[in-house]
Amino acid sequence: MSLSNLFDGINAPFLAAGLVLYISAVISGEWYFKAPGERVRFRVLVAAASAGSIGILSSGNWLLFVFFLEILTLSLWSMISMKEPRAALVYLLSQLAAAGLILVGTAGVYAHTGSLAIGPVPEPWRVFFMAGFGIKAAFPLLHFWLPEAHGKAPSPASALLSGFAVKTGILGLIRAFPEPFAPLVLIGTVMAFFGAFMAVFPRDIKRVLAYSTMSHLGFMTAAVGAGSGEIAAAYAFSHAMIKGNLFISAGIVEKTFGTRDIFALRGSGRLHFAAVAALTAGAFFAAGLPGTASYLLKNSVISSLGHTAPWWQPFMLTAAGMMAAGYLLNITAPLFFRDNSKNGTPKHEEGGNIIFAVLSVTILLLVIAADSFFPSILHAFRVDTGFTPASDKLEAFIASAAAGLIILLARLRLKGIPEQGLPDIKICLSMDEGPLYAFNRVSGCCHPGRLNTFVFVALVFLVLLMLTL
Amino acid sequence: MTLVLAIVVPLVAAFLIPVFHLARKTLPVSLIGIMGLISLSASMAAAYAGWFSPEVSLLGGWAPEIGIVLVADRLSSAFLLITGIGSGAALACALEKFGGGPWRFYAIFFLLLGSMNGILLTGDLFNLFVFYEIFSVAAYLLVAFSMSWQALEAGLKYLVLGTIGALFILLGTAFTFMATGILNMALLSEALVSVPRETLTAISACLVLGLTIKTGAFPVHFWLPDAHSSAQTAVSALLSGVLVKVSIYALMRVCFLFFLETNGTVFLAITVIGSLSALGGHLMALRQDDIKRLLAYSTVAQIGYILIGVGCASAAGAAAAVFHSFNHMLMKMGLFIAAGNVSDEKGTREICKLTGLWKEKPFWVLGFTVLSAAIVGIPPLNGFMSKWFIILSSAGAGTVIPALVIAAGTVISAAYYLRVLSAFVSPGESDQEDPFKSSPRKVRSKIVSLTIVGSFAMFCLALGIMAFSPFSREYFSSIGRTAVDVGAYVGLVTGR
Amino acid sequence: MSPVLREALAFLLMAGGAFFSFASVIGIIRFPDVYTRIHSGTKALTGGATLILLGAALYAPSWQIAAKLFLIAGFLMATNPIASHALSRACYRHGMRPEVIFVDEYGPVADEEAKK
Amino acid sequence: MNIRPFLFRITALFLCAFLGVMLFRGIAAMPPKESVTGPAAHYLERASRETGARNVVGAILFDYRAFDTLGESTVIFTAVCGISMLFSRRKFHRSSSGLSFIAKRGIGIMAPFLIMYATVIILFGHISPGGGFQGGTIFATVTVLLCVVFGSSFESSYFPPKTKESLESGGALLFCGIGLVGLAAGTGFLSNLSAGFPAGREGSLLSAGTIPLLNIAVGMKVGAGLSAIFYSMIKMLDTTNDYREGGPIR
Repeated sequence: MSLSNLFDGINAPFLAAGLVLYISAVISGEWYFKAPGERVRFRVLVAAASAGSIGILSSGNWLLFVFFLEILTLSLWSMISMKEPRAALVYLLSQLAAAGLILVGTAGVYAHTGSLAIGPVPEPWRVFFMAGFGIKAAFPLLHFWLPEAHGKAPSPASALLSGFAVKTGILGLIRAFPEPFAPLVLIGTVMAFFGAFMAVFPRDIKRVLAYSTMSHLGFMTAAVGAGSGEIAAAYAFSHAMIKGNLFISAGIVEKTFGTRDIFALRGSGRLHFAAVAALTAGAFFAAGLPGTASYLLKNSVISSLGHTAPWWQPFMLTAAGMMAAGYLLNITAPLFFRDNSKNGTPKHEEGGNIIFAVLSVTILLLVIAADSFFPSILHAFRVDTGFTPASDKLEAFIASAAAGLIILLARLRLKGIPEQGLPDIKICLSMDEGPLYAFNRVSGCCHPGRLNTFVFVALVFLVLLMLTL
Repeated sequence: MTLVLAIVVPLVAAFLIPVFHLARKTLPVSLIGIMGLISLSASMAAAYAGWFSPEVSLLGGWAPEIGIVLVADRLSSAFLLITGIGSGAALACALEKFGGGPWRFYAIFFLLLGSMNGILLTGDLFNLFVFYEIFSVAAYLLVAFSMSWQALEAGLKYLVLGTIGALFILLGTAFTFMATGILNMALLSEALVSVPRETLTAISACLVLGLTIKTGAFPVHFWLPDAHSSAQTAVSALLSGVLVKVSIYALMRVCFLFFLETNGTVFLAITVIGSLSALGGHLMALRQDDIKRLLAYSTVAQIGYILIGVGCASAAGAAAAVFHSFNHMLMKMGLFIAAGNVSDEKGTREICKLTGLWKEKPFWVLGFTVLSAAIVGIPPLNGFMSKWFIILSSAGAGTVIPALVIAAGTVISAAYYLRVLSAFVSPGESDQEDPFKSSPRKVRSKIVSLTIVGSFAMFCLALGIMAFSPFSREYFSSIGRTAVDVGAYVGLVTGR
Repeated sequence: MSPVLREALAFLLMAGGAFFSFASVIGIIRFPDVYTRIHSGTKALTGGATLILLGAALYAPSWQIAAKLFLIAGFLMATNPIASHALSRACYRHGMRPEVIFVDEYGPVADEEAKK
Repeated sequence: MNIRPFLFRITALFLCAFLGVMLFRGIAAMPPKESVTGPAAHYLERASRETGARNVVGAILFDYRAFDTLGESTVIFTAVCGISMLFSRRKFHRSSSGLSFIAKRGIGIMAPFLIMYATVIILFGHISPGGGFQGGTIFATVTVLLCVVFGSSFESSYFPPKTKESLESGGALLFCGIGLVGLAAGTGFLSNLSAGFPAGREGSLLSAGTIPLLNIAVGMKVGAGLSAIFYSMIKMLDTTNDYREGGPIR
């Protein structure tokens, strides 16, 4: 563990992202939490989380890396459980599983090479790192915790989760797979498209943002798989700023109007412009319009795949990038253009300390703006932005068209969808149905409590021992 | 010299208690406390001797071939330390709860202490069985001590199942004696090499099954949850923290001495048992509504972890197993004491009714939180470190599935411990009900128990941080090296 | 006494003992109720065993062993009837009645004892 | 018709048969032994010389492996402790009045002989077959007989439970004390002749060093312990199963 690790080419963007995010999270926490006790708790937890983050960035071996990851996880778990204990539990358990997998992989690497140092992972143990960091970075099917945790956490905590915590998975992937690794590209493209697709449907603003995070993580994973960790790191920085802004401003909207449902928020931009403007500004940068850092970075990711990648991979990434504009439009446009006369009066409960919220959002916006309009900042992160637009213009065009079509079709379908969105992977997490229930039933047979059963089991056990030994 | 005293002093204390009882109906607490201190210092002296200069004492002056020997090396003294700390804590809790009244309880307690030291020190297979008998009988009685029908039933169950285990240990011993004509374990480790394959199969199957039943590992764990959950608080803590560890020591000692060179499959079997145990214990704990049963099933799972460490058949695995045994002693004893006191006060053991405790008794809840975080394996605490060492040694032995089982176990255990903790911190009934409700039962404040829980929690933190330093790691790995170094043990006993 | 005569007498006694023991076993199997079975098990068995012991005493090489055998015979004759007595009394009190009763002298006594 | 118990039994039968075969294979695989080897040969050859006891079993039990004997008698001690703990909750004062006059008088005549017999078996344990365990058991039989024939209150007036307790603990302490003498002499716990105990003339009553003493200690422990177990159990029986209360007499 050494502090010099903090400033190497990969870690520096993460460090910068963490710095800005934690500051603005503390500031927005001052506004978000009403009770003084909660405020103090949040400050303490942010301190713990930042300590964990610095530990993660500065640690030189995998064990310490996991150690600090766990500290970060625990403090974030505690933050989430201030509002939603159930989602917090899901978050904690999934992250513990991830840490366990990484530990197993680390142990394997140690057995293989005799060293714990962070670095490329030898072949037989890659799957554990992929699975562990896959849970952290929300690979498809391993992403079950992400919409729950990001959607239901308090807004400052969501910002930290989406801005920093999931990026630790990317960081780990960059460290473990410095060389090009084709499966990661595959996973990344699927993930980018899947996240974007899922983000079209929900009516809950924060859920949309959560799936959007997943989509962007897919871009980063693809970049890692292509072997260009610097681009992934720079993307992580940019995305951290954007998502921090979006989640905090979504929190402002929620607090101001008492709901996160887009349908209920129709036209609210006219009522309370400041609250909605912050969200919209963030969405503008996030959508990846030409000239923003998102645009630049997405193109870098696509071009980093190179010519060896199958044709559909850049295609899907391009489509996912276009869909980002679509779903962000989905949640911001109704705020201004729809009439909310049917919905009654949205509540205004904010007092004087809205200033904190505005302050935190402003910090983030400034950073994003700086990031977006001065691409040279990316050079500081040693990213070669030798910007070449997507290799095939026609392909990009077709992809954009396909994305638009999907959005349009989804818009037509949207009215019939209930508030929670599509039936989701979260069904698996309920105790009353799904895998956990089966799990529970199986374990019920383990203690019959009868004596002759015991003797029988002991005999069978002895026979097995006799046969094997 | 000191080795014998570690066994005889507790036994003499147990024999003296009825004599004192004749003079006085209720024994003074200080008397029992002093006896306990003397006994524990005797076992600590043996541990000290065994750690710094491995020692053999020949009983009756006979050579190891014809007599009985007591041996203390680093493995024994590590477990002596575990039993010493654990029994001391349990005795303090029992004294605080019962006072000097139930003198037979203390007599049985000291008998148990003596027999545990006997198991840990003996170098003779039959002597091991004899001490196992005392140990088991005393344990059955301690379980049944509270005389409620649950306790009696659990004691009876424990008796029957424990006797089956003892039967198989005896059968294995008899087979060993028939095949070789020797009972000394060090000499047996040399003699078993020339024993035919089929006989060795019978010996190893019988011994492994018997000792596995005694440890309470998964397929034959049925006695454990009942016994641990229906006993008194101090006894549950003792059972889970100490008694199980003694059986694990016996398993380690016997397997490493006998089968390391002759029958390596035994260790594979132990690994499988351990993995099953870890999964099964955690899954069952997830279902429990009774807090002490939950802790008992968690013990089954933790035994599984330790057995995975043993099953690596390497120095690193043995060291990790010992380290986890020590940690589990600290964590589970603290958890049992805390849970027992809390549920005594609430008058129920159902988790969903143990609410509002954070307001009423924050220190207990704090202690419980730290200890359960340790047992789940939250990083700065010792549970994480020992699990990490077990995973490391398991991966080093080339088996990944046990390591994955441990990782999965972490998640499941986090789920059920969080359920308990969330019940503790949720607002209690008294907050909603009317303030004129009859005041809760008056219970004496349990300063000693609270101190024990607190100090164990501190110890957990300290050990977790200490495990990072190479110095303490060196200490632990020396235990592992001693455990697997059969040649050194044989040389120590035979004097060659 | 000549050794031949002594040996012959010893064998005779032992044979008689064996016969009585055999008879008592048959009685235990064949008799109809508890009391008659106890009766055969006590009387015939005590007698048979005593005869065997006496025979063995005659056959014994030294007088110490003979004395021991006599002692055993004495103890057997003292204890076996006491045991049968206690057994049959317990049976009676437990409500078991003989198959055929001509005179029941114990009944009233047992009632009196129960009243006390 | 319920077929499950039947299947269960059949399976268990097959399992047991299989285990039997496996265990028997283990025995059959051992090479046959022509002569006694190992420690057993040592015992047979040199026991009387090394310990001064003519009874080899006694020599093994009370000298070579005396520590095991301490353990075994401690098992009995533990069991006694436990049984009297389990049965001590309810205090019973009433006892049965015993059996008939004939039985009482007969046992009254027999009891002294029995006690003498027990004592002889204990005291001659190092010379002839017998020893502390066996003699102690016979002694316990006497108290059992007294309990049954005279009722438990009579028995407890002759051999009060407190006496039994102190005898038992005394025996155990005596055992440990003798062991500690060896420790003090520097020759190891429970050492016999090497600790300076006199060997005596082989075959005489006063011989074999500590073995007679240990026999006495174990006899005290076992006799008192077993009779205490029986006493505490029959105390329970006396009232729970009293046939005179509404019994089947008419």
